Amino acid sequence: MIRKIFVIFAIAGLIMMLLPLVVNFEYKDSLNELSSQYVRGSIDDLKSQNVVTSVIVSYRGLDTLGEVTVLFLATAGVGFLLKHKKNKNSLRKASELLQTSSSFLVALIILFGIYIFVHGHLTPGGGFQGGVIIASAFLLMILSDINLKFNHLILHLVESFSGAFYVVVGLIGLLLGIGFLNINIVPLGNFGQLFSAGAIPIVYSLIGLKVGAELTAILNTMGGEQ
Amino acid sequence: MTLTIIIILGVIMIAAAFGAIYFNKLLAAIVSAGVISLLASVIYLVLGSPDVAMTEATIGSGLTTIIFLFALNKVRKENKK
Amino acid sequence: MANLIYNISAIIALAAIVISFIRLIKGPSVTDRIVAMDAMTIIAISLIVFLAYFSNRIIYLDVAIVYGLISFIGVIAVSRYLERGF
Amino acid sequence: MIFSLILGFILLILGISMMLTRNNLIKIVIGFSIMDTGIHLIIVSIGYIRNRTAPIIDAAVNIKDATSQVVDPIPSALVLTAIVIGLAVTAVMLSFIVEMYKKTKSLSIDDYQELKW
Repeated sequence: MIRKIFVIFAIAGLIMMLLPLVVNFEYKDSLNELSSQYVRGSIDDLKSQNVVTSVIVSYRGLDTLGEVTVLFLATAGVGFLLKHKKNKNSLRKASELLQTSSSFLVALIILFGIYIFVHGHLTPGGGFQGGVIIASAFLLMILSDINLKFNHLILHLVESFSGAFYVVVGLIGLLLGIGFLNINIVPLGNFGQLFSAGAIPIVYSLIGLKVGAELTAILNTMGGEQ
Repeated sequence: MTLTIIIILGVIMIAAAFGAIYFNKLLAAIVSAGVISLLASVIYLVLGSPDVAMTEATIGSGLTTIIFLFALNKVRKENKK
Repeated sequence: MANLIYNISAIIALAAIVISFIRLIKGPSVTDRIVAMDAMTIIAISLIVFLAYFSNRIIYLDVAIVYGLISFIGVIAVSRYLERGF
Repeated sequence: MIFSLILGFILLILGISMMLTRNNLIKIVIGFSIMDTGIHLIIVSIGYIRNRTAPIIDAAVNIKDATSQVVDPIPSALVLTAIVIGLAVTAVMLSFIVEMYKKTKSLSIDDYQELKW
């Protein structure tokens, strides 16, 4: 009884705290200073069509490096908590339909994921979305084949090399004297072409490979061999 | 038109959240929470951010549901042992 | 004229999403709910295509392709869970 | 847009009340993920501006006049990273729950009283 009263008080306090956000809401009619600087800079300085991509990779690149580190820590935590012990599993095999169609679809889904993160500066999407799509392709393999064993060495090698190359791309900018994670280390192309926007496609491809390998490791630990 | 889409999808999302609270079966609650993420990505598209819509479509309605199912499967296996 | 037809079609898609949601809430067994969620995913793809038309951006269609490629995996996962084991 | 802001607000309240009132551990994590969706909706709808389009500068947007035609890109970038982190946090919480279930064979939060004073 006491507990219910406390819960009701906590929720009422939260509503009181957040209500001014809704009541005093007013429509904006123009971008603020920082946002319009980002939009102009993305067109003129970085030659990148997608403004969100240039905010994530270039202007706030250090935050993205930290975020990828947090994702790596989460993968390590899941792998540490759920040590899987191998026993002979007596599961039902997947149906013939699922096995045949998944062997056909996995290659297509991986190809689409690579398209998403290579075109991250032209269309919506990017490293995180492409990595998740690649991880879903491997998830389809886990679901369709009960005797599947991933090669952990390849998974770890892809993950650590893409992370290391991400830091190396940042350090090259420091070496040339233009700042950490500056994308001007590769010549900027023309606006709107595939080879444009400096090092943004390279960095986003590395992020995509890293996120794909990490999420595959999480899914394999939680649902694979056990 | 976009206003109609937001209002109807919003009512469905709130109903799905109540479903996630009050369903007794865990599997039904997980499916209801997946529906919330599914419709949220359409609303992100109305709000003009297709990047977030794509992320929510792949992560929110795909991988989160599957990770919940994996944990539920492990719990069920422990129970059977 | 074309705009009116697209408006009516979008309203029909919204009605379809409401009806399949009622099955998701009522459905006595889990299988009903899974099938209802799959139907909602397909109708949501059509809503995304309508939004790409209304806001005049062809680039939104990428989101619809991602939906179509990814969404069926969730249904496969729940079905594998229901037949005891991944 | 005010409607999506109210929707995100209601989802946030429902998620927090679900975390506080249920006593099944997996339901608490479901409440966390609903609360996550609500917060992301609030942040994205603060950045929306009426009659404007997505911040991707292609043939549909005039390059010379781009700053008066696109919505705010910064909330999108923030939410993009927050969603990925939310997935990782959910995975870690669920693996903790599986480990706790191995020890005590119970999913109810009332059975974990070791840290209660």
